[in-house]
Amino acid sequence: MSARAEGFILTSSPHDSAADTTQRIMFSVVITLLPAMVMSVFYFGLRVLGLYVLAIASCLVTESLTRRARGRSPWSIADGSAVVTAVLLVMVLPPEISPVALVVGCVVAIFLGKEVFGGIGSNVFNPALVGRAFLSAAYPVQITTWTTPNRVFAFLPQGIDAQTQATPLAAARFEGIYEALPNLLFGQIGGSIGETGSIFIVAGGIAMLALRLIRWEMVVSLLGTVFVLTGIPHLVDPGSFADPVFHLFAGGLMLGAVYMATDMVTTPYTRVGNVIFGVGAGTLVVVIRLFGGYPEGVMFAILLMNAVTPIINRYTDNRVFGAQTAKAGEGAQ
Amino acid sequence: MATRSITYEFAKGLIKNNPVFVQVLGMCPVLAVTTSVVNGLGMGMATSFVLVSAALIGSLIKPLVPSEVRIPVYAVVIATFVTIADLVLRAFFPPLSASLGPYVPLIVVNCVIMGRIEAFATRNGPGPAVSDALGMGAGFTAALMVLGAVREVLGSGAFFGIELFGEGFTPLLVMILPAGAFLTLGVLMAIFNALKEGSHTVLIKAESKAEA
Amino acid sequence: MVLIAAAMMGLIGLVFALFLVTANTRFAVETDPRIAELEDTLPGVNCGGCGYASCAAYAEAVAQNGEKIDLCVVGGEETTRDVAHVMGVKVSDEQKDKLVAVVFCQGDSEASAFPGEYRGIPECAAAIYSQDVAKRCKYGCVGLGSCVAACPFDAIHMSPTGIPYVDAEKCTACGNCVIACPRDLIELHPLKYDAFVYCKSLDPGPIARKVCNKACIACNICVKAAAADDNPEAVSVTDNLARVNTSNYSAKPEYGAKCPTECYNSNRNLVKKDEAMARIKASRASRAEAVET
Amino acid sequence: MRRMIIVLTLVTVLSGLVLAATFASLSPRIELNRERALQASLAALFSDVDEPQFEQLEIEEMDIYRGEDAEGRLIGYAVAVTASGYNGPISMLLGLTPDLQQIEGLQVVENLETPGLGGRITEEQFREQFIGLDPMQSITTIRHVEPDPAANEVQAISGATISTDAVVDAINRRAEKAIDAIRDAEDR
Amino acid sequence: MTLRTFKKGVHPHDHKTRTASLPVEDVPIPQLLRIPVSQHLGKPAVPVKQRGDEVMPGELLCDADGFVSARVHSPVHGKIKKIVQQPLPAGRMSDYIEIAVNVEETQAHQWQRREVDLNALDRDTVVEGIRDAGIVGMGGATFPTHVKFSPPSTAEIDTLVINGVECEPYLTCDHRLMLERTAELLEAVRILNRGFGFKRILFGIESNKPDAIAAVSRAAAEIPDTPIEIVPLKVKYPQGAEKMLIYAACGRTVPAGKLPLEIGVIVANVFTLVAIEDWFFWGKPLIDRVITVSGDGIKTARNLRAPIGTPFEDLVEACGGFNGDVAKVLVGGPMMGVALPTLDYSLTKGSSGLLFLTQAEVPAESPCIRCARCVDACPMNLMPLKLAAYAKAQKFVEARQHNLNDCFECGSCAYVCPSRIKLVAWIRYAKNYVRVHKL
Amino acid sequence: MSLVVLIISAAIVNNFVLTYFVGICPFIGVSKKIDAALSMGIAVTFVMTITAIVTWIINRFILIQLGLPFLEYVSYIVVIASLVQFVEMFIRKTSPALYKTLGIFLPLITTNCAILFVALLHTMRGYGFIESVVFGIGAGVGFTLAIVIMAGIREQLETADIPKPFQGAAITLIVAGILALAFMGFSGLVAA
Repeated sequence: MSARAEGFILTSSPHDSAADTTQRIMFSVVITLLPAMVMSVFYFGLRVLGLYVLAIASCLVTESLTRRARGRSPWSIADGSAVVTAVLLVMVLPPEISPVALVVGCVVAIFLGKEVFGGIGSNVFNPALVGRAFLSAAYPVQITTWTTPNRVFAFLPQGIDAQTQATPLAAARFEGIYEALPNLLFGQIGGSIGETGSIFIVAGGIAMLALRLIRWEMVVSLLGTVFVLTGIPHLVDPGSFADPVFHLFAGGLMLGAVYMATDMVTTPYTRVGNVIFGVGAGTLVVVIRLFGGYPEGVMFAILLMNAVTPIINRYTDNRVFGAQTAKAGEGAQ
Repeated sequence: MATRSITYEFAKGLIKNNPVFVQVLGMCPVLAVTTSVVNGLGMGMATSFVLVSAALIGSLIKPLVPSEVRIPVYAVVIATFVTIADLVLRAFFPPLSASLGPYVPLIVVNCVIMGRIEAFATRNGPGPAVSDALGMGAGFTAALMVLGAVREVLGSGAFFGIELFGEGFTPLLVMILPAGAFLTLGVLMAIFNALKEGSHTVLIKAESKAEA
Repeated sequence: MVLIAAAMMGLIGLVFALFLVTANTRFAVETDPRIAELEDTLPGVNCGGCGYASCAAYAEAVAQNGEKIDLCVVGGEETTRDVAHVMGVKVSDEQKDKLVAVVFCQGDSEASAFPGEYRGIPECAAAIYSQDVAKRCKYGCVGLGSCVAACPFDAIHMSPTGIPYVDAEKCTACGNCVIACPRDLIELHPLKYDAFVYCKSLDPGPIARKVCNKACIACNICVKAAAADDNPEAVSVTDNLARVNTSNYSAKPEYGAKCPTECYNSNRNLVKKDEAMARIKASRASRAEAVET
Repeated sequence: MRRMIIVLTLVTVLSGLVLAATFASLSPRIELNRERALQASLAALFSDVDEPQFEQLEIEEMDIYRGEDAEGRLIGYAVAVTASGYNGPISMLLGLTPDLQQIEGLQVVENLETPGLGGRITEEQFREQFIGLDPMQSITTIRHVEPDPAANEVQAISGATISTDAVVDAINRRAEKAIDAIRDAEDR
Repeated sequence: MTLRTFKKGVHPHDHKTRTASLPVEDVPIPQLLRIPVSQHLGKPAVPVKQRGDEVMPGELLCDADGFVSARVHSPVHGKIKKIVQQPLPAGRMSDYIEIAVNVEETQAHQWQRREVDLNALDRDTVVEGIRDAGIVGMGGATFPTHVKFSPPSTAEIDTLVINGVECEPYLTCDHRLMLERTAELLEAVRILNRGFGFKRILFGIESNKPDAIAAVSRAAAEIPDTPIEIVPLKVKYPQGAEKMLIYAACGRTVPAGKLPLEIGVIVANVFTLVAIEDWFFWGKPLIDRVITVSGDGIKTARNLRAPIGTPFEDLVEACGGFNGDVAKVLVGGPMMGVALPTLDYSLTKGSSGLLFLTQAEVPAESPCIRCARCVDACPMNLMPLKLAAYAKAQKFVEARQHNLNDCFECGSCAYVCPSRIKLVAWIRYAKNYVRVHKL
Repeated sequence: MSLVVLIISAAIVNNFVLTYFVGICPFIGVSKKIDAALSMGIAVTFVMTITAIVTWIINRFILIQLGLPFLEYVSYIVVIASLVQFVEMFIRKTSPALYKTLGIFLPLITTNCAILFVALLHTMRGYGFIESVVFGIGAGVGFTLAIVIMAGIREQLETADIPKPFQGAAITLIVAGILALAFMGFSGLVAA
């Protein structure tokens, strides 16, 4: 028995904490991404596996180098946020992306997207999307060249011509050809590495909701807004506008709604704020998809909403418990 | 007022008071026209010309100008020289004039110029005034050229229009887009700050912070 | 065309001049004459580089709110000099009596051992205000180094036993540490003067002694010593605390010779550069050892 | 007070004088530059002709040039076409064969398109697709690689369909009108 | 059946099974008591005895200094050795009255039950009795109970909410009281009801104490003159906080910055009620209390009754001493309790638990990742991450404008924080700063 | 060109700050607080609109009529400077409250190149009167949008642990760069 009667540790209450740590959250996110990652390797070949490895390595190296340059301990790379960024960045790039471009994207994502703001938690924009946006401006040709995946599920109906390189959204926007829903769900289409198998993203999203890693308000408001805003023109003129279900599952919307718009660091604090973000991002997605120069708008929509998140956060504080009644009470007296 | 050597007045504009990296002034042309070294050089020269001429005139006419109208008078003087520079560019360097586009007239509202006239030229003789203006102009031009060089090399794979890399190099187009301008200048500015601070103190600070 | 141009411009200039003249007489507002003078001094380009919306706003801030005089980036040092001239501030290169920061506490982890192990927020003010006490004496140094963090010149460090000491060579007397210390333990005093009571405890003697064996217990021995030296003004005891008179710095180190708690001395918590480096190294070595074992 | 007015007026008058003088001395050169640039663009359309000469036809609301070689033979026409591009107007010159049956060439005089993307409309690979097409028929763009494009099809620039469409659109809208106008003018 | 509860909050690890089934036992009477004069919120009480005075059990030691203050009585026979200054667990210094206990005499002392004419009681006599007994809120807040029960004349009090929630992990003293002293508890409710004539009396108990719900229901059925509604509540922290409990039990919202009185509600902890019964029927003021001694660092966890002022060493001894290397000692529960640097403290009216933790790693704060879990946890609907950021940046005025003072430091935010940011510490820092500097 | 398209083009697609780099000085200087940024934005929009009107008139009825295009810069800058001063004095005289919120930003506008740029651009593009006015409003709205967004971000970054060399203008420029990337999403939305 230790008879020590002094020298106890002094800290403020509370003296217990929930099990989740930043690290745990980040790796949970990665785990929910696994099905989609595995499927992407399945669809696009082992090359993609190499891309994941390369991206994770370059993100971690970039982060630890910048940390070291600042004289901080490089332990922080263990928090897993760089891994999440790396995986998400690969998922929004085309499968034929060159390794050089990928590394450039990773460096930009981690350095300009996160570290210059002060590292994890301080960044304003989603680092993976910063990387992706940078690449799409840096290598516009490479980033819009798509290959069709291997036909894994041969029993499913064949989609558009296997020779075609356009993504479903580009095909719909510029040529009026609509991909069939099963293909959208199971990845039988051209597109970014991680976005083609919507069903696996949905599964990951359900897992994250169950683990309370993300808020349903964000996902529902974003997807709901896109559904409604694409549904209205479709009802008016089904010939020129794709149906809303197509829009939900085509392109990067599902990936964006589940994994990008729900990034804790760059989205609003409160549930009301989340809804505002979701509706805003959804509207921008539709505007860009239907009227803009790019067939896909998820990346830009989320980046733009990231930019206004500080303003949303400023004006959407929760009302303190009892605030409303206080006013009503005063009014009554 | 302590008088300092003319060389000093010239040199301080290059690093110590660099109008771009230290004072963060005259940003529009810095960002807009630096897609290549040549453009940067051209804009830098044009600005320097206006700066020097206006500084000279400013220091000469100073005793004549009542302080109430000094700002409009200098504005007119600057705008006059800018127009001259613009006409000269159009007459003798048409391609450069085309690529600088509407950013030449914006020299009129470049804070660097009005600032130097007000702060320095009108308080010193023509000699120091011109020297100061030359220094500032040189600092401005140098900054523009550095930025232009980085953007041209990365964004077009060339330097002064000469291709640097072989077929294998895919230029980073973003560098010659607006976003690239902002990002490059931001990073360059940080590098400038870090160098200026002196790597030594940065390291010591970081070390003691890491320990705490 | 040349004539038309000249006429046009002349017309515009005339209109503008008339306009300005009217404006000047019509909208004249009484202000601090220094503001006008400062406005004259400032470049007048209203670039916003100083953080104010206009040169006039900055001038007003300098004249009325004591804003710093060196914020004008456009004007650079010339303008700063002129502003200083208008404001009557001297930008002297050297101060006759160099001031340094002096830490008024010796209650380190040996003198004022704290029974617990503080693991809360590593910031002095936070530790005090969140009531997670980090040291026993409620007047003494908390020992979490907020002053160290506040020093922009790397001139103040924590000793291994948890009291800050000042590197006299690096200290510029900027006063940041004075502000940072939540217990007001740091003051600026001339470097050449070195006799102080290094304690600020207002606790009555017995309590003070209980929490720290280097505390002033108001025993009056130093006061008597000063009186004996025919210098009764030099030291006095008020509120359970002996203080040397800093309006004339006449107290001598000898008065503290018999101080029972050694709080009156001349060590100043001050070190020279070499010594500072040696101490830093020692504390690092001891910490490294602690990690290894 | 009076000095204020005098000084400012004086300065502005002087400024006006200086500028007018400068302008007077430099404007011929500037005009010459502009003319040269136009001639160069026009000449580039008919690159196989030595020293082509161009004169502007008198047609309302349209800039159309008639080209002749050194011997005065008609080598074709050039139509100024402006397209609404991705970032701003694209001004082009469309060359037509003397019989107005085929497109002789396409020159992009000015554009604000994204360099490397829409900006690639200035590249020869893109522009030469138009050579030989029938200006009276609507040109269409295709997006995927087809080894053997059908008549009056041009391959879009990958990733820059807006710019491509803008160029093609503008040509489609303008060509027919221009040809009618040329015919009218020549008939007169 | 859907259980009632409040909005938000957290589910901390519970740790209650270790002591929930252990009956309350008396500690051996200590040789020495150290009784702080300040055991409540408000002004410290003023000693009325001097060094050397002999005191009897229940005799007044210190009188209340003003309205918001509480009396302190002697729990024992003994002699006042001295009055010393020592820190309270919360860090503040306080006078302590040290009593050398006459163990035999104390043991011999018997409290006599007295007959009470319930019909003779009115509000004033009830409140006066509570004040005389030195009763304070026993849930841990230690707000003098008579103050809580003295509504301004304009307020209409119609509801009594009895707090049998005990949502803090580890603690089981209230639970035990509800089982072992059910009858006394309800007697006290009758006394209060006599004084106030409540329209409703709600008894909130969390559903993880089914035996307590059953016991109280059974006993309540036996006093038809005082209708009590037992309200089983969903298990959630901090349900025991007044405002949360009122919302959970009767759906009323206490306006921000106001007291429950203003919406006609009085909340009383079960322990407070037992103390009221002790005074009215036995003439025994608040001189002892039940405390849960638990945690991995103690040999035998127990629910102990001990005189106020009992040194913590004695409690440790009564529990068989330490078990392993104790890293952290807490007074109260793990969510709101205070860590002690040494064992050199003694039992006060508000000490509901004494916990000995062996594992107390204190991870460094990592950067806030803005996950906003604290926002979703805060029962007061505050923005803890903003408040902490303001505190860090020393923007205390901004913090106050963001309802800083509505935080009651329940710890939910810091509990859920994945970055282990000491949110409560930062907020408390800001609160105290604002208070001291009157911002 | 439809006026709606023009306004969207000037405000969003070809945002003055993020694609033409004009108005960068106030964009960096006055974007520390949202309130100040908003006031600045409104003041700029106001002056831009008036400038567009006045310079259009000067260009159309004086410079073109008399064949003096080379006086463009000189006359514009004189007009803008006097205009700003006039507006400032006018507001000070008529509405002290408005002066308090807007007035202090007015002097800064003279050297805001965005104002001169509006004048130059409508001249260069040969916009009609209504078009010029709408263009001025659109450009002002775009400036306001950019500066307010930037101010929001900078308010948040105030508590961020930004590496020392990046503090101040450098991080502001990088944020602007990422914003410019994000605004690229709007390109092609309307043909300019």
